[in-house]
Amino acid sequence: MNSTLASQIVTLKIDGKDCGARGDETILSVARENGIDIPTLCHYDGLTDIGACRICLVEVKGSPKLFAACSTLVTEGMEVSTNSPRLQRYRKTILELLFSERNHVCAVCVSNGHCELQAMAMKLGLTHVRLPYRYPNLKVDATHTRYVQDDNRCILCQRCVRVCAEIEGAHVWDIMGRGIEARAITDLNEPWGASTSCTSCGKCVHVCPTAAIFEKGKSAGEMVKRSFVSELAAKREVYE
Amino acid sequence: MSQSISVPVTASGGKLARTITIDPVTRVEGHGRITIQLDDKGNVADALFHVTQIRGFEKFCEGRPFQEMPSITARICGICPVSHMLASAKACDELLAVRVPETGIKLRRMLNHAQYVQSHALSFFHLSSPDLLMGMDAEPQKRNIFGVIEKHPELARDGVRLRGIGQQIIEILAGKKIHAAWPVPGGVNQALTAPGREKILAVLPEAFTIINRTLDWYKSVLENFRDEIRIFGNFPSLFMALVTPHDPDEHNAMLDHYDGVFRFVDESGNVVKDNIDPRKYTEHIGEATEAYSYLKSPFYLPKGYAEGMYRVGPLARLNVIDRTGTPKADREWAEFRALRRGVILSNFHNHYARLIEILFALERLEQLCNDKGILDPHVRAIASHNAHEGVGVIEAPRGTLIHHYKINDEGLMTWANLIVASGHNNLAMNRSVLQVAKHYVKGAKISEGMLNRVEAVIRTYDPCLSCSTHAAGKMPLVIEAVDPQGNVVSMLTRD
Amino acid sequence: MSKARIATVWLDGCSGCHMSLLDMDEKIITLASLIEMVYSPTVDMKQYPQNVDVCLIEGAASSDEDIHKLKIIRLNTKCLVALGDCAITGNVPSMRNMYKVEEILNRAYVENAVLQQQIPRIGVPVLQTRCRPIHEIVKVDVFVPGCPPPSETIYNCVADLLAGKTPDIGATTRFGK
Amino acid sequence: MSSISAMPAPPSSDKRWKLVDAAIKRHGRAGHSLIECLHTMQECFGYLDEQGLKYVATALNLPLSKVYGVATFYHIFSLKPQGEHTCVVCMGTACYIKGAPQILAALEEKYGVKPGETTKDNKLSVLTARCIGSCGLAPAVVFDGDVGGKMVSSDALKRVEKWMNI
Amino acid sequence: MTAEELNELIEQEVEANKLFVHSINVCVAAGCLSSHADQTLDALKKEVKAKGLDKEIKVKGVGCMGLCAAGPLVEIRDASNAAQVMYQGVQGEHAEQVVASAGKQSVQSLVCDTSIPFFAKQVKIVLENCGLIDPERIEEYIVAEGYRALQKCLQELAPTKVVEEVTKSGLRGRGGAGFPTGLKWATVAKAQNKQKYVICNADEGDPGAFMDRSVLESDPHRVLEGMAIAAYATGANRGYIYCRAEYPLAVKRLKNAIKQAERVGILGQGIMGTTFNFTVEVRLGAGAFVCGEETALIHSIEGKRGTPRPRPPFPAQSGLWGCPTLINNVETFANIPPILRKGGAWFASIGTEKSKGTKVFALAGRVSNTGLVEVPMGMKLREIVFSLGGGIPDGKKFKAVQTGGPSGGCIPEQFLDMEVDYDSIAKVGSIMGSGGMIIMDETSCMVDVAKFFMEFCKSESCGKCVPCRVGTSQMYDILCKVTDGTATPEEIAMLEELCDLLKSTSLCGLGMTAPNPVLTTMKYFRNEYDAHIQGKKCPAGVCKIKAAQEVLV
Repeated sequence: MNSTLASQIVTLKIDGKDCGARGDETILSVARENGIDIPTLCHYDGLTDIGACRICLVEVKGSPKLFAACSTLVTEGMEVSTNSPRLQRYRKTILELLFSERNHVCAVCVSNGHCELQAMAMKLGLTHVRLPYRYPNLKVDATHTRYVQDDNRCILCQRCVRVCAEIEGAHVWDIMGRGIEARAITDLNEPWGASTSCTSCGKCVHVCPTAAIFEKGKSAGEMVKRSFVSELAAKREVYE
Repeated sequence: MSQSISVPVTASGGKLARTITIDPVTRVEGHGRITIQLDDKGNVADALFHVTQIRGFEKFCEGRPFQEMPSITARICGICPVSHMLASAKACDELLAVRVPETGIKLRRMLNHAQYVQSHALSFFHLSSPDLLMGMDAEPQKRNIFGVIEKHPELARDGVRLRGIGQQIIEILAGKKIHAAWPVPGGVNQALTAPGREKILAVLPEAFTIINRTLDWYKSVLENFRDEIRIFGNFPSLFMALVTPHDPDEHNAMLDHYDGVFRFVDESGNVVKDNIDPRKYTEHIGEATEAYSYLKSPFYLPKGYAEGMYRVGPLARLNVIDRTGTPKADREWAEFRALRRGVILSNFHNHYARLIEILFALERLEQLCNDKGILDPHVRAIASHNAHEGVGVIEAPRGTLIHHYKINDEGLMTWANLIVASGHNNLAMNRSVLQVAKHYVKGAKISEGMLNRVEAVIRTYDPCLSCSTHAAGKMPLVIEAVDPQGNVVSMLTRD
Repeated sequence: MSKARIATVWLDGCSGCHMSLLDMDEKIITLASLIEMVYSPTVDMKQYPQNVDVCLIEGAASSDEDIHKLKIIRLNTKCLVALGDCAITGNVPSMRNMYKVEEILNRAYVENAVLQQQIPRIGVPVLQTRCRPIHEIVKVDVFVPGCPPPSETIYNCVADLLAGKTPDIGATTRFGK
Repeated sequence: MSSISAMPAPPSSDKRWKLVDAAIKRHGRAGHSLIECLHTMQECFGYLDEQGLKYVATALNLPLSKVYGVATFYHIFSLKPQGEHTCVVCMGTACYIKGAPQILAALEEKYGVKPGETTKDNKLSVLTARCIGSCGLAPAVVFDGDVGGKMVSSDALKRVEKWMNI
Repeated sequence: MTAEELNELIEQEVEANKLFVHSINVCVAAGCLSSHADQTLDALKKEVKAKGLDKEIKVKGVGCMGLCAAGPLVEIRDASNAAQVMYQGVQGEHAEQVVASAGKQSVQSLVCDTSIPFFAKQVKIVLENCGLIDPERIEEYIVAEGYRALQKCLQELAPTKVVEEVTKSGLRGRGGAGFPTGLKWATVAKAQNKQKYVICNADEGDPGAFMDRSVLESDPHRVLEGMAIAAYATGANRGYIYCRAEYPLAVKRLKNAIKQAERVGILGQGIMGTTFNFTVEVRLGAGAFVCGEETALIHSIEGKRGTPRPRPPFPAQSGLWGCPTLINNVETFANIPPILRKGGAWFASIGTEKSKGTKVFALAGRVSNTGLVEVPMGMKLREIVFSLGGGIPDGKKFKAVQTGGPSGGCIPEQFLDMEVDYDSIAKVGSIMGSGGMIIMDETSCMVDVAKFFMEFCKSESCGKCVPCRVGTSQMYDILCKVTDGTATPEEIAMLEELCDLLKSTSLCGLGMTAPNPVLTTMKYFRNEYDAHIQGKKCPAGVCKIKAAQEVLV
C-alpha cells in the first residue's frame, strides 16, 4: 500500500506555504522539510510514530478534528495550519498536564538544561502550571550497573519501548497498567539490573526526552543526550 | 507600625501576663520569631527564639541517587548554597571512596573563599550595617540597606560591590552565581580556564581595597558600641571550628574553611578537645529537640545538655585557631585577639571577625589563582559508589556544616542528617536573646529600640534560617505568655 | 513622582531568589531611587503594609502561616509576582509532598536527635500536608520562573512593571534555570 | 517469529499446567493468543503468578515486558491470589445510583476491606465490576460467581457472614 | 450444508415438535438466571416428567423476555406457538401450579400482565426470537427462518447487491456513533487485499447497557448469520467475535453456536455448496472499556495492550494485522438477517428519516419496569420512560435520563418530548450510544453522577495520550472537590477548559467523549454545581460536604 503512496506526488499547503511531497510522507516530515517547525514530544526520528503526546496536533481545513502531524499522511490539496492560537492554547495545557502528572523538579534534575520537556515549556511560553500537581510517590530504580530509571520524570512517550523493540530488538521495556497508573517497566516489572533481556546498549537512555532514564553517576545538569539513534535507524541495511 | 504590644491578658492562673511579639525577625536570613515572656511584674522571665519553618530535606532526599545531593541540598540555602554543595560533595566523595584530584580540591576551596566574600559582605553591609550606621534607635522605616544607600552611599556602594565581586568569582568558576552545579562527587565538573583565572585576578585588587577601607572604618567606630559589645551575647561558652590538622604541642592550628579537624576551646581559650576527626562527629556532638522550635539544639556531648552549649562561626573560628595562615589576615587577627585576654566572648565581635575572614578569603583566592597546578584539567575522580556511608564537613560562613549520608547498594539515599551553623549556635542564641531581653526590656515601657536590640543580637550570629530550616523554617518574632507550668496561655503573632 | 511601593516576601524557599535580586549589584542603587521598599526580609517592617504596588514572593506555601500571609498580601497588593520555581512549582521544597508530614518531622526531631526526642508544637506554625505553589492559594499576576531567576530577568521584570508594561519573561528564564 | 525455540517445561508438575499448555498449543504458540492463554491460566490458578507469566512468555516467544504490560492492562487479570471467597459488587451506573456504594461501605466497615483488598485471614476478597449487565436487577452483587440481584447492604452482609463463620 | 439439507433439518424439527400440545418457556438469560431460573427450569422439567406429561408439554430454556426485574419469567405457549400466559417470579416451588395451568386456568398470583405498554408497544426485529427459541439449539433458530438470509445472499445476490441492500436499509452502527453501516461495508468490500476480516464487537462496555448480552445469550446464531453475510459481502473469510469475559454465558452460547453451525456446514469451507468460506473465532476481552474503540479492539485481538492508534488509516483500510477489517457491533449484525430477508426498503420504512429501524434500549435505574425494550426509532423519550418504563417508582420526581454511558450525557426533563434518534440525542449533547438508558430521580445528585462517570473514564483510560490520561484524572479531582464543597469558581472554569481540551485533542473516542457527562450536567444542572460550590450543600443529599474547619484555609 505504501509503495503506491510513495510513488504519488501530492501538493499541499502548510501555513499558507505551497509544499510538494510524496504520498507516504507525514505532515510533520513535510513541514520540517519546508522549514516549518511543529513541536513534538513522543516523535523520534527513526522510530514508529504513535501519536501519543498530542503536542504536534494540527488543523486541516475542512475537518473539525485535529490531526497528529507525526502520524498523519499528507493528501492532495490538504491545507494544514500548524500554529493557530487554538493549537497554541491546547499545546500549553497538554504541557501543563504533563508537568502536573509526575514530579518534575527541574532545578535539581540531571537533565536540567538538556531536557526536551523543560525546553518545550520555555518554547511555548509556559511560565506556570495552573493545575494542581499530583505528587505521586514513584520509584527510582538504580539496580542497573550503568543506568538509572526515575519514574518521577517519565512522560510515557514510549520512546524507550520503541527504540528497544524496534532498533535494539530486545524489547526490554514496555508499559504496564493503564491510565494515570501506567508506568514504564523492564521485563516483568523487575529491577532493571536483574533484567535477562537488557543488552545495556543505552539507546533508551539517549532517546529519553527527560531524565526518566539516565546514566548513573551524573549530577545535576550533567546528563546530555546523544542523538545517534536516528542515524542508526537510517543506516540499517542488509549486508550483502 | 512597629511591633504590636499586646494588652494584658488573663492567664489561666488569674494572673496578668504580658507578651511581646517580634515577628518576623527581619534582616536575618530566614524565618524566625522571638517570644519574650514577662512575669506579672513586667520583668523578662524567659525568652525563646523560635525557628518556625521546617522543610524536610533529611527525609525527602530518601530514594534519590546520591549524586543529586549537592544540588538538592544547595536549595537549603540561597545565601550559602556553595557551602551545602561542598559539604554534600565531600560526603559524596566518601561514598565514592576515591582520592579527589588536588586541583579539584583547590578549585572547590576557591569557590568556598569566593562565597565567604559575598556572604560575609551581605551579612555585614546589607543586613548589619544599618544598625551600625544609624544606631539601634533609628526609625525602623529607614533602618535598612536602602536607608544606607541614601545616607551613606559610599559604604553602601562598597558593600554592594564587594558582594558582587564574590558572586562574580563564583560565576567565573561555576558558571552561575546561585546554585551552580559545579561541585560534584569526586571533584568539580569543569576545569578553570586561563581567561577565567585572569578575570579573577583582575577583580581582586578592588576587593582588597574595599575590605581594607572597611576594616579601618570599623575599627574606628568600634568604641561606639561599647554597650552592645557588653550585652550582645557576651557570656562564657565553648567554641568549635575546623582547623588544619596539627601537632597539639606546636600551636600551629590554622584557619581552614574547607577541611581539617574539629577543635573545641573553652571560654578561657583552653583547648578542650583537639584533632577530632569530623567523621566521628556523633561521638562529640548530640542533638536535642525543643518543643518551641523547628531548629534542633546540638550540644557538646561530654558536657551534657545544655551545659555543652558551644558557638560556631567567624568568632569561634578566630577563637580556636593559633593563627590564620595568611600574612594580612594574621596581622588583623592578632589585633583582634588583643581585644581581650583569652578568647573573645562577645558575639557582637562576629562583625569584626567577618571582615577579617573576608580578607583571609581574598588572600587565599589570590594564592590559589597563582598556584601552578590550578589550570590542570584533571579535576574530577570518576567512580561509582564504594562505601555506604559518608560524612562531609565544611566551615560555612556562619559556621560548621555537617552533611551525613547513608546509601544502599544501588547508590540511592536511605538516610541523611544535616547539622547547620545556626543549629550549633541555637543554644547560644537563646541564651543571648534572654541576656539582651533582660537588659533592655523592663517594665511596661517597651521601645522600638529595645526590641530591635533583641533582634540585633540574633543578627550577630547571622543565623541563616534558610539553613536551619532545612529540616523545616521561618523567622517571625512572636511574643507569648507562658504560665509557670509552661503552658502557653496567650500568643500574639503579627501579620 | 512618588516612589513605587515594593515589597518582597520569603516563604518556603532558600532565599536564593532574594540573593539573585541583590545580584543586580549596582543596579539596586539605581532602583533604590525609584522605589520604596516597604516590606522585605531586608527591612525592618514587621507588618505587611497597605497599598503595595508590587510584591515579589519567593518560596512555596508550606504552613498555615504562609497561607494566611499570602491572603493578607493579596488583599493589599496591586501586582503580585511569583518569584522563582518554589513559588511557581513548589520545586525542591515540594519534594516533601511524597511523604507524610509526620514522617518528615519524625526523621528530623525524633530519629535524628539524641535527646528530648519530640515533635515541636509550641509557638511554631503547623505544616500543611502539602507544600504548594502560591497560585494555588492566591491569584498571581506575573510568573518569573528560575532557580533562581537570573537577576537581569528580575530587574527587567520590576523595571517593566514600574513602567506600566507587562513583563515578557519567556526567553530569559525557565523552570530550573 | 521465524525461529521458535523448543516448548519450555512447565514451572511445576501441577496438573493444571496441562490445561495452560493445551491453550498455548491450540493457538499454535502464536503470540496473538497471549490474552487467551492468560485467561486460561487465571481460570486454572485463580491468578497470574510471575513464574506462569515467564512460562507463557517463553512458550509464545514474547518479550517478558510485553506479557507483563498486557497482564496489567486488563483489569480482569489479577497478579495476586484472591481470598477463599470473592464478593464482586457491580458498580455499573444502574447499580451505582441504586445503592452499590452503600454496600461497599458496609463491607468495608464490617470487614475492613476496600475494593481490591482481601481480609487478613484470606477468607474474603471484595472486588468491584464495571457492569455485569444485570442492570435490571440493580444493585447486583456476585458471591463466588452467583449473582444476587436487588441487594441491600444487610443482604450482602448476611451472604458474606455465612462464609466468614466457617 | 446445501439448501436441501437445510430444509430437511427444518422438517425433522417440526416433526419432532408435532406431538407437543404446550411448551413452557423459561427464560435462562443472565437476568433471570440471577434469580435462579435454572432451578425453576429443573423443577418444571421434573414436574412434567413426574406427571407423565413429557410427551405433551415441552419445557425449554429460552432467551430474554425483557422484563428482567420480574424474573424468573416463564411463558406458556400452545401448539401454534401462541402465548397463553406469562408468569413472573416463578420459583421451583411454583412448578406444580404452573404445569397444571398449561391450557387451563392461569395461576393468577404469578401472572405477568403482557398487555402493559412495556410489552405492547415494542416492535421486535433484533429481539424477535428472544424468549421464543432455545438459544442452545441451532435447529430452533433455523425453524424460525434462521440462516435463510444467508442462503438467499449466497444463492441469489452478488456481494455488491448485498452491500446495496444494507445501504438501502439506512442501518446505522448500533455501537454508539451511528456510522452508516452500508458505507462501512462498501469501503471494506472495495479494498483490494486478499485477506480481510469481519469482527463483531461484543465488548459491551457501557455500564448500564446489556442488550448485546441479551442478544448473544438469547439468539447467538442471528449474530453469526449477520457476520457471515457481512463476510460474503465484503470478501472476508475470517471472523472474530470480541466478547467481554464478564459475559461467561454469552461466551458459552456463542461457542456452542459456532460449533453447531460448523457441524451443519453453515460455517467453514464451501458454505451451502458455494465457494464461500468463513470461520469464526471468539476472543475474550479482559475488562477494558477502551477496547470498544475499534483500533484498541484490534490490538486486543492481536494479543496486545488495548491501546488505540491514530486514525486514519481506518480499520476498513488497515485493520487486523494490517488487513481491511469490518467491525460492527452485536446489534448491528443482528439487524442484518431480517434486512436481507425482508429487504432494505422494509427496514427503511421503520423509524425516522435519518435513523432507520428499531433500537433496543436497556432501561435501568429509577424506573418501574427495568429491562430491555425494542422500539422504533423516533419514539418519544417520555413514552419510553413513562409508558414502557412505567414511570418513576415510589412517587419520586423524574430528573434525567443518562444515555450513552460514560460517553453520553444526562438529558433533563425539558427534552422528554424529544424523539429518540441519533441526531436528536446528539443535539442535546449526549449520544445514542449502545442503548443504555439510566433513569434518575431527585435522589440522584447530578454532580455525583458526573463524578461517577469521570471516575470510570479515568480508570478506563488506556494512558497512551496525555489529555485523556492526565486530563481525566485532573477532572476527576476537581469533581471530587465540587462534591465535597471545596471547589472554587476558578476550578470550574478549569474543568470547562479541560472538557474542551479532551474533546479536541484526545487520541480516541474515549477521551473525546469523556467530558460529555460533565458538559451536559453543567449545562442542564448548573444550579446543582452552584449549590455545592457556593451553597456548600448537596441538594440531593448524596454528597458529603466537608465541614468548614476541615477545609484548608
